Amino acid sequence: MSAEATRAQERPVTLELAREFGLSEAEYKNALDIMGRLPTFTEMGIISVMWSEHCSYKSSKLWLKTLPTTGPQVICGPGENAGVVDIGDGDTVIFKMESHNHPSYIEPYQGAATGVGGILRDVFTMGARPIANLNALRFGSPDHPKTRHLVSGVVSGIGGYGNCVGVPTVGGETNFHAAYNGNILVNAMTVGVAKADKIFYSAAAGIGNPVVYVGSKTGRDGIHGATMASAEFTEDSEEKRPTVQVGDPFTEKLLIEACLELMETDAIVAIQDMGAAGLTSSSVEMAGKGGLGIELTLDTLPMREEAMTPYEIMLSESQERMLIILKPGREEVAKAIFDKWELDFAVIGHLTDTGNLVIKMYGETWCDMPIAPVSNAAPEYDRPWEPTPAAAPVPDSVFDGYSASLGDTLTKLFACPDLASKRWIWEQYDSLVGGDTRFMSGQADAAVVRVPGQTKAVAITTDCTPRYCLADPVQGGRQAVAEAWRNLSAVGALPLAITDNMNFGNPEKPRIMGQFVGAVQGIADACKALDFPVVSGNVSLYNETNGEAILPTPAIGGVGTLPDAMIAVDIAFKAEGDVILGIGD
Amino acid sequence: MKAAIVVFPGSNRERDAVAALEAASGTKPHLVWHRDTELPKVDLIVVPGGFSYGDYLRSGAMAAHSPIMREVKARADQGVRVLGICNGFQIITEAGLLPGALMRNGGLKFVCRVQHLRVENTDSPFTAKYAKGQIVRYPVAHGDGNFWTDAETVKRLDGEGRVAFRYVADDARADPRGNPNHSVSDIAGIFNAKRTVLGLMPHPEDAVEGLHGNTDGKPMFDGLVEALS
Amino acid sequence: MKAKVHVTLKRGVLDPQGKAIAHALHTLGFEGVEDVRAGKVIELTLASTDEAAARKEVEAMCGKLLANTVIEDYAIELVA
Amino acid sequence: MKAKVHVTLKRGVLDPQGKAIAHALHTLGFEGVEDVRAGKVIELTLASTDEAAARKEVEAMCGKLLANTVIEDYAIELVA
Ligand SMILES: Nc1ncnc2c1ncn2[C@@H]1O[C@H](COP(=O)(O)OP(=O)(O)O)[C@@H](O)[C@H]1O
Repeated sequence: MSAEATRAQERPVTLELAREFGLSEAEYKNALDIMGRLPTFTEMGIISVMWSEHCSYKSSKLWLKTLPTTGPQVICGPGENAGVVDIGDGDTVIFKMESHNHPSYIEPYQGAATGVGGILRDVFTMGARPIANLNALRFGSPDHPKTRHLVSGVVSGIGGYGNCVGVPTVGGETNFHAAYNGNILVNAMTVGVAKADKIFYSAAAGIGNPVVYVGSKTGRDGIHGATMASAEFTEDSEEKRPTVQVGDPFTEKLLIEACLELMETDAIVAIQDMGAAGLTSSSVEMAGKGGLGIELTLDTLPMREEAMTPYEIMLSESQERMLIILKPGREEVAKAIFDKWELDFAVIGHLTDTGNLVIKMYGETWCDMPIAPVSNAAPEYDRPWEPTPAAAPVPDSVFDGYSASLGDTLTKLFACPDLASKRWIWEQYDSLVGGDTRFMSGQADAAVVRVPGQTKAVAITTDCTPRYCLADPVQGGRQAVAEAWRNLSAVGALPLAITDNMNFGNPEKPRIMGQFVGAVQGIADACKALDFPVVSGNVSLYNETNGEAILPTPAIGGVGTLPDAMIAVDIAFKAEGDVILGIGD
Repeated sequence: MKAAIVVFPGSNRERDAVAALEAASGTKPHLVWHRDTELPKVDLIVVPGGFSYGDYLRSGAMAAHSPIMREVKARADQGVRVLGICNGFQIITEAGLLPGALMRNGGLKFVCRVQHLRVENTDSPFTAKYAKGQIVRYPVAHGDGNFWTDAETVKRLDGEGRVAFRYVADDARADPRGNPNHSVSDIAGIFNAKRTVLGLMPHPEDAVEGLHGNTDGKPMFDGLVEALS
Repeated sequence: MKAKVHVTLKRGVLDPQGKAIAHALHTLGFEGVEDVRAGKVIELTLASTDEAAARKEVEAMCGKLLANTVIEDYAIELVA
Repeated sequence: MKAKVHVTLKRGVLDPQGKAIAHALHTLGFEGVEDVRAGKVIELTLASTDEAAARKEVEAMCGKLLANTVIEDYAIELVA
């Protein structure tokens, strides 16, 4: 590969190209203004990814700002890879939930598996050892021809990845509804623990410090995946298939151990995983947060495929990779650790004082772009929205034909897919590895996992009832948070904080945007009332196929703590003659 | 009792084994990295559960051929006790320490649940603290636990008292529904001829304290400590 | 009639299994191994005796079940 | 030089994967499927250019790692 061969693969930068990359005409003009010239092909690709819905949160940012995110227990709220909450004695719990909806619909096993891989990296990148995974799943109607295949692929993908990396999958939720026929939801949550004085952040610092690439090699996986995740589905989007990545949980396991081993030394300045939009978002975010520039020379970057162009490398979404800023002179220490774990390691650049992202390869410069202006100019929309009209009261006639017999009604309820036992799902997940699981799926209202090496424990739950959110997004948002709070309290935990995963349809439709706004408002209300702040989250919009949106689904992941894992209470009745009490309204 | 736990890339239940051994013996076991060629002088070697080398190709196959396993075999030949749990069972079987092979679960799915087992032979330091025929509960968590060997070998294993554990149903009867992986003759764990090596799919190390809701695995570690101290 | 369906990962798709096998072979001293790709073969015994019909049927099976065309390619070989 | 190693379960060893595929194919309406066996293919790219040497090397790889002869048979196919 050479500079000429690279150029031969590039296309002229035009409005048409920008549109293909998912930008609007106004955004394209803005890019020209900021650059003061025609961007290069590589720059255009990078800008379009930075401004995609997935990376820029352009439709949701305005509203997410209204969520309560602080409290005495919060060490780090939204904005980092995951939220950090104090659990006393110098210990913290670090957690986040993230969606992998579109990839899981296209290739259920790999989509779900790489979703688990991505959220694990978000958590261990901050210095935490992951101690639990959960997953919130929504599928179409059970009798839809695709549902069986999707359920079976997603569940085995989640198990396949989580079981192999050795993090117990301890809970979750699963709903079925025809509104998800063409857009399933796969939301994965990871919880980890770290010492408060050993937390790692992503802001780069130290001009001249080496930028290091570790993990798997880079291939042409998922190029423009981040923009795919921000686009509505049509029948032919199955054509976009090669953007699906294959996960390698074995490499991820090695990466966890290697990163945690490196974190024991004092070699790291900053660290971030390469998630959506890979090297682009990690390098831009790290340098941007540090107010610095970054210069990368891609020739020595570990590559899996031949003849890759700078554009492809910067946009690749190959899995199981991390970007690290090291202290000067610590390259050897770090390399020895990654050699031990048999992972690729390469110094690919250094920090600069220019404030620019500079990309060199084959002896030429392919990108020289000011980071702050492009990041700051990421569009932020105040999209028009309509409040959701009050739902009509349910007429009595709905109950016509229902049997008055309690027995019949119970049988009917048990048989309903949302209420039926989910044992066949969670038996496929290793919920016990680590030996710290007190309660897993099916045992209690929330999972309870002991903090390794200690008596204290964390309680974890995921909750959302989408049909409530459809009827009344504000109440639905409040209810999801309140249910998470109740589930944590019910096992005896003190609820601490939540992560959220906002799954909605096309935000350009005022009705859908109204659902989003309502749900955010409801979540904010409940979080304020309960002192239960939001410390991390994720937004997944455009969950629509042929104009049909999913039910508004703001999934809530709640975390609490118990001083002793053994005081936790499960749901089983213990002895004959025990008194049963009902409390509440 | 001095114990070593062999850690491969992808092992993930070594911490569980450390905790169980330390609780029983009061001493921390040595963790031996797979690239080490020397094993410390120990009374017990544990090959723990996990997904060594991602379980790619065949579970346990790649780990079985690593240099450290030559050393494990040599020690086993000298009579050092070897305990292979789950992936460890797969590894020591692939390495030829035990007969047969572990195939994909008959149901083709990973299975994690608390499993009832019958202790078939108590004439070993691993099982001495159980009663013959005792029903115990250990968790299982595996995708490739379907032990297979030909009918003749099964007969021989039975005749020589080398079947350590069998899967049974929750009501303690032999019942196909009690077998989580369709293993031949409901076999969950077997010994070598001298009963110094035990391989089993279920996880006694995840049933040793109150937190686990079940301490049926504890007698195995207590028995080893008693016999090997 | 018998049919063999060979299912392989598409070019450019990461093959974690192949990667791990290559690595293990190197460790065992087989230095001459440059690359490894892992795939599947599914052998079908068919009632059909007509080659053209059988091929069509197997094509349909591949599209519906045997291969995941998002990440895999397949090839059909008929053996009379 | 390339080599393909075909690994199949020995006759007499139950093949749960094959059975499951057969069942799934029947459910999809492919009634004409009488039997299914699932196997693996491992494609090796070798530095060696000598056929006899390559075959010997691949034989050794199979014996040591690629197949478990307790339950599996293998066949080697060399492609120049
Ligand atoms: N996808 C899943 N992964 C793991 N556990 C699950 C999943 N779906 C449901 N569960 C578990 O099944 C049990 C019942 O789920 P659910 O009906 O949502 O319970 P509840 O409403 O009481 O929280 C819970 O323990 C939950 O953790």
